[in-house]
Amino acid sequence: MTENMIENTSSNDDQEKIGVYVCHCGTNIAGVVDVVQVAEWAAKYLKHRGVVIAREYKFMCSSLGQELIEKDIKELGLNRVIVAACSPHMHEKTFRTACANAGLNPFMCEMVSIREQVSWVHTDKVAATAKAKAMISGGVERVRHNVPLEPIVVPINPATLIVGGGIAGIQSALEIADAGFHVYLVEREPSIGGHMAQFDKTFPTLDCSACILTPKMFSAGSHPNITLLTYSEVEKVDGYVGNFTVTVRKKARKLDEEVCTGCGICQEKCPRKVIDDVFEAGLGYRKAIYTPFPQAVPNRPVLDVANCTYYEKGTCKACEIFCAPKAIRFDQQDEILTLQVGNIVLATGYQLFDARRITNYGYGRLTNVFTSLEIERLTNAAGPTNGNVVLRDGKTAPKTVGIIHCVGSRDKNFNNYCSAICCMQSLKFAHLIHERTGATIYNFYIDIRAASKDYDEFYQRVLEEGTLFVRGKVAEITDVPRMESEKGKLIIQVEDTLVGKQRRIPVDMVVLSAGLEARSDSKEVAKTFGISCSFNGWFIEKHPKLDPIATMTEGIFIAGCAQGPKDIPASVAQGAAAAARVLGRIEQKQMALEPVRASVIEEKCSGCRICNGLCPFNAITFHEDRMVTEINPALCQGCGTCVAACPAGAITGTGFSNEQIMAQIDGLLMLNVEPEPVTA
Amino acid sequence: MSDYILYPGCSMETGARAYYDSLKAISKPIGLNLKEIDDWNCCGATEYFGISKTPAYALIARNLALAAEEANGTRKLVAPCSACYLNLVKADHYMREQPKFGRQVNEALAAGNLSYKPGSLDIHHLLDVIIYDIGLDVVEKNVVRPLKGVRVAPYLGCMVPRPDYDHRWSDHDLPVELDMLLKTLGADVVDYPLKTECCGGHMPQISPATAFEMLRRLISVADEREADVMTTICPMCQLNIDGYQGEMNGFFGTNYHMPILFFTQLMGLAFGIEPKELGFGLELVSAKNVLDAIGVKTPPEAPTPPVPPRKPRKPEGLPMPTPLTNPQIETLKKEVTK
Amino acid sequence: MTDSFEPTIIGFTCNWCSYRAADLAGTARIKYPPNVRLIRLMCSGRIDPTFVFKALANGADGVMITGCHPGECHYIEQNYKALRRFQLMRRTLQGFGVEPGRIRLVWASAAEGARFASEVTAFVEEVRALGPLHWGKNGTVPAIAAPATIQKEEVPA
Amino acid sequence: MTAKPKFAMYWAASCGGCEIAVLNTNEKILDVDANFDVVFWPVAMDAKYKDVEAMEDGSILLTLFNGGMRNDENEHMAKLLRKKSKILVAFGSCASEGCIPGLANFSDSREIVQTAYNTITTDNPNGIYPMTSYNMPEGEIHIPTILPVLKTLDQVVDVDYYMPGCPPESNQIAAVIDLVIQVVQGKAELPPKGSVIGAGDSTVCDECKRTRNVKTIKSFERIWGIAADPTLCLLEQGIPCNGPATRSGCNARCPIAGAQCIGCYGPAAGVEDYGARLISSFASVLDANEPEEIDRILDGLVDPAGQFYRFNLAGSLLRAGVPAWKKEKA
Repeated sequence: MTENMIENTSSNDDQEKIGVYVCHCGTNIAGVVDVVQVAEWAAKYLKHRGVVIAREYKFMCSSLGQELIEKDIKELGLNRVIVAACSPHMHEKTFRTACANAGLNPFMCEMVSIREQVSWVHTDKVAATAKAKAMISGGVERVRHNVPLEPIVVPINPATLIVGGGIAGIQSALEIADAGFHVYLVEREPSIGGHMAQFDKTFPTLDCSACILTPKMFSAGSHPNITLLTYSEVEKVDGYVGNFTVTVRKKARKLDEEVCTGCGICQEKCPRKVIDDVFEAGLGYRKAIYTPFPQAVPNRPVLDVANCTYYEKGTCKACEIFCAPKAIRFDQQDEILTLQVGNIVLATGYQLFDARRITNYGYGRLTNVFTSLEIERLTNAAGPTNGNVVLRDGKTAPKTVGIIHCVGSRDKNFNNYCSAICCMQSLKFAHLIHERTGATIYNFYIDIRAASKDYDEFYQRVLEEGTLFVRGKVAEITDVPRMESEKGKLIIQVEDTLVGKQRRIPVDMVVLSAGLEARSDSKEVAKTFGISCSFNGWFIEKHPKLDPIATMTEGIFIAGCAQGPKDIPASVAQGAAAAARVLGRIEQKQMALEPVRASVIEEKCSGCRICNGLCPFNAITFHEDRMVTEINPALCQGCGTCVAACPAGAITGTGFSNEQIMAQIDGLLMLNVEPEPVTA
Repeated sequence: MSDYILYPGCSMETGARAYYDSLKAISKPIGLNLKEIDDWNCCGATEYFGISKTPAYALIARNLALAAEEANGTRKLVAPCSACYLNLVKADHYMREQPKFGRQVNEALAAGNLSYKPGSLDIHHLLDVIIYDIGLDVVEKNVVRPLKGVRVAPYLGCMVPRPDYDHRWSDHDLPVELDMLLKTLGADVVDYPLKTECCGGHMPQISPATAFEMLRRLISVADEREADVMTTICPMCQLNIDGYQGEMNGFFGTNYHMPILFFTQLMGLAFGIEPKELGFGLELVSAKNVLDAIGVKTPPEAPTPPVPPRKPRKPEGLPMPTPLTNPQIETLKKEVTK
Repeated sequence: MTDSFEPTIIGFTCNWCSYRAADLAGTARIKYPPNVRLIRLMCSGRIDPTFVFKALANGADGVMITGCHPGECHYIEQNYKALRRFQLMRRTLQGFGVEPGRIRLVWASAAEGARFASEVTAFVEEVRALGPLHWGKNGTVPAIAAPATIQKEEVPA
Repeated sequence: MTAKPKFAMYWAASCGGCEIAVLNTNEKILDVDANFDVVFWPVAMDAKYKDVEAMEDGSILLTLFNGGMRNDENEHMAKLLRKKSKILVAFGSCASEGCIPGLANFSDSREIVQTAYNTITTDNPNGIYPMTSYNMPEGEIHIPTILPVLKTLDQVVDVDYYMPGCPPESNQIAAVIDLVIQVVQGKAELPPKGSVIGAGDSTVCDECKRTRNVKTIKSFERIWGIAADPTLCLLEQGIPCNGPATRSGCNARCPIAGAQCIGCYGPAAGVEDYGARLISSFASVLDANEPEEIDRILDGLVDPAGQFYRFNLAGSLLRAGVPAWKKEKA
């Protein structure tokens, strides 16, 4: 019914003054596209479309090229600019700034990519030139419908939320707090410290994990600018960059943290022994009321209701009876806190690959098969065996130990990726176990990846210690002997690919260097915070190389293993980097958001609610009272999905409006060309 | 009542009659309605495929063609014999995967005015049907005489869980389906790591010494782990372990007494069906101890050694991680299938 | 007649993956036929069937829609909306007698320049094989053709 | 008497429903007579084309033109009445956007003729087909020539106003008549040229009383296939209701009565392609991400082209199916 003839689409033709600038980019473009002809053509055949000037120049992006544009804007009164050059991802900013300098709204400038999309990918000069023309004509039609846009400015709340109290989170928190801004550090477990607190030594320097972590934990715990929320989880995130409102559930510890002195008598007296499958990796016991480990921060126990005799039988209360300051509160309930923060750092870490999934390695079935975390605890002086490496019987020291690399990693049945830390970790185990037991150590590896400072040196050292390396993926670990020598042992069946032979190697203990996996709930977490997750659960960074800290959602940053497997130095670095980014934001006090946004024309909106469920950033809200939908510009990320979905055409999108795109289609199809169409 | 086309295979009426009898006995209570393929023929066993490919597959494919013809209402074909199952599945798979080969086979079939369109049948092994179609809940309902205190070593043999074209099994080396079934029947399931190792196949004819060593491994491990009985889903496995156990004992001078029963026999037993209906007594290594263990009266014969009392196994030293539970396995299965 | 026929194809790319894939194809100098002319959108979720119909009605012989791989959308899940629309669009166009092969949905990550190029090449060839799309070229209102009179003998009894 | 402004109404390819709708304004029709001099209205009074041709250009103030351009006679009359009228209104769905007759644009006009003259429902033993011209002893006689594609009025001539609906609601017609009379009496201003009159700017949902939630479609249902909740939005129940994209003005008659909106009021203000809006919105809220699953849901939507373009085909961007265009090019 509405015929979209170009003549009547554009608003007041006479006023459009468009300048077209064709770049040679040296010979990059000019070598294939006849830029001179293109410019002349534009001037002639697009005159009636408002093109008042068309120039070609060696390097438009050079200061001289930019001045050319600025000059024309001032002298010819251009109100729209087309730069036919490289990809907008390359120089859009450059030319928009140039326009702004000349007093033209930067969003009145559009780029046409005739390098990446024409000269670099086509060889036929005639066809390439024709395509360049078509693309410029498309750009011209589009820019006719551009409107001046002003960036949306939002204030930045100086407080920051950091989720995850592992080393990455702690580092981030300290950096920001030291800079004098407030930080809320939320940790799911009763204490901060994360996986690093479970380790004994750290590769390659073998310095004691606790010794370097504890001070950081302590300062995080005691820092005036850090509010520690342990044993707590984020339930809801509303708002947008600079103005997030976060709902946190502080799980009931069943004791008054203020009153409690952390003396530990309650743990001593608690009669209930529970397997600790978090901190002790299932290898040790804790009480029903416990702090996960002595150096825990905060040094306040939690009462594990699920395993407490009192909550089962209604009697006991040993902890309460013996607690001198009377801190136990059996009736304590979960607390819901609402925090106002400007930025969020997600450092939720990883979880260990469940080695039981590889049945032929027998973890969970064969008593003396251990996972890496279990070994960390075994080797840890503060661990269940005080650092004695023993078999599961709790006494016997192994004489031979097989360490298997890449368990659940680099394996298309489980995870394709390399978990990055397993090689070094296995070498560390080889060293530690040999040191503690004098046992013969076998390493079964696919490749050794020791590519970081001092890593390969450590590998050399372990080699020199006489550790045996067998190159090959282990097929099976079995306790079924075939000969006397195998009786009572675990037999590792493997093809030694260097010798090209099948080998059966009997050992006393097997260590599975299990890979790193994203937290099983990472997808929900991503949804809560409105960021994206790769299919194997790692959070997706804004750019894999140039911005591995930020996410697509403004104001939300990621650090540590939550973004992908990495070792301690890398996690710390990324934690600090995230802090730096946050501090930058805080210092600006406010930030400008790209004005590419969707908005609802209320009188056209019929409240059909088609769009209501389409926004992953919760920018769309429905007003029951007025029966209309509204879009929050600060939350809107400008994807335009709702614009395209609105059945009534009641949603418009700036920067990529229907008018702009429809006009560009006509332009690309050369419907606007006069007097006679050029033959492509 | 779920309908299935049945391909019994040669052994069911001969060596593995116990399997057939017990299958017939249990199929009613669990609502398994089997319709035997009319005029089925040999599956080609194991050797033929090594000798001459096309004829061998034409031979087995003939059964598929017949089954597909009869497949009105259902397209599910079930084979109780592992070898038959594997051959049927392979025939269907190769015909689908290699269209040229498929055409050759169909040319051969054309001689008998037959043809088979690969993929037109769902081919299952009996155990797969019972676990995933019928369901353990149905089995559980029928258990009236739990196999309490009977220690069973689950033995599947090599041919069913591999190659698992349709991702039906929880694992290819140590699948848990049979364990799950036995637990449902109330038996104590022995951790039997050799459950998918080779039974020797036709090795006893070719190289007895080799075969005996393979059998010794299977039987000794079951025995060390204090199994009263082994159970299998494969006539060939049953034949080897049952039939050659005596000779094997002679060969090594050992004295193993390790009866091996078909899983359907144990099901029947738990369902309270009369042992003789289930083909008990056909086995060479008597499974009387099993019957005694659950107090099924049998005419007294030679006194059998009393079953030694079990030592209680309480955890010592460091705790063990709990094995994966069935739901977990189900989810893992799904992941694999993805 | 399709030998000399050069199809015109309008392509819609998302700003984050496929447009960058096109950039990469350029930087890597991977060649593909010049028949495709791209329009940049912020997300494949912005794709509106109106755009596609407009292009076809105004002289394009095919339309290509590209976006991030499922699960990797920079707007988390919007490319699924593109997928859904694409499938319904294709069904509707079939009702118009338009071959489904004339619209194509391609997932290409920012790293898949080569894939982008090969997809374009393949698509151009497919559309070339389908021949020109007989629509009101250049958006002009079609002139009235010869009278649709059917003579008696022309009709099968 | 002669001072009264002239009024005309004409029907091209249409069913006559629009005329009935005008009569349904009851006594309002008397106002027309009172305020206008009805000079041409074939359905109501006898008049010859030559009478119209004889009229002075622009002498008719208001012409309500219903029906689409199916043959050259329709076109001839459209052009003629355009010449003679000050205000030409595309009256009703057919003239505005093609409506049901426009659905013929999915097929080759030859097939249409064949279907009309050579199907079992047609008694045509000798297979006689109409011919546009025939020589008789008295000379050559002509009948109108069918066009390859049905066109909307504004695809042939310049149109001042559009009045949607199949047919337009009588109360809306009455309102429009009142407006024009007021304009004639200088009491009111005419809306800007090209605007849609006698309808709202939003969509049917705006007037629909049914309760609405955030939408997801798990499957498409036929109205008779399910026991629909009388108070809940039909689309949320899987019934493909075109309401969300259809211009308001009918008071959501159909949805409120329990039948899905089929879209006779055409697209909302400023919408380029009616069907596209529906495709986009329906698809966006499908509850599936896997291609197979999406297809499964879409299988429930029989004949999407018909669903989305029942009234709008001739007026849509594509305007016709390939068969018709192929003919066009031939």
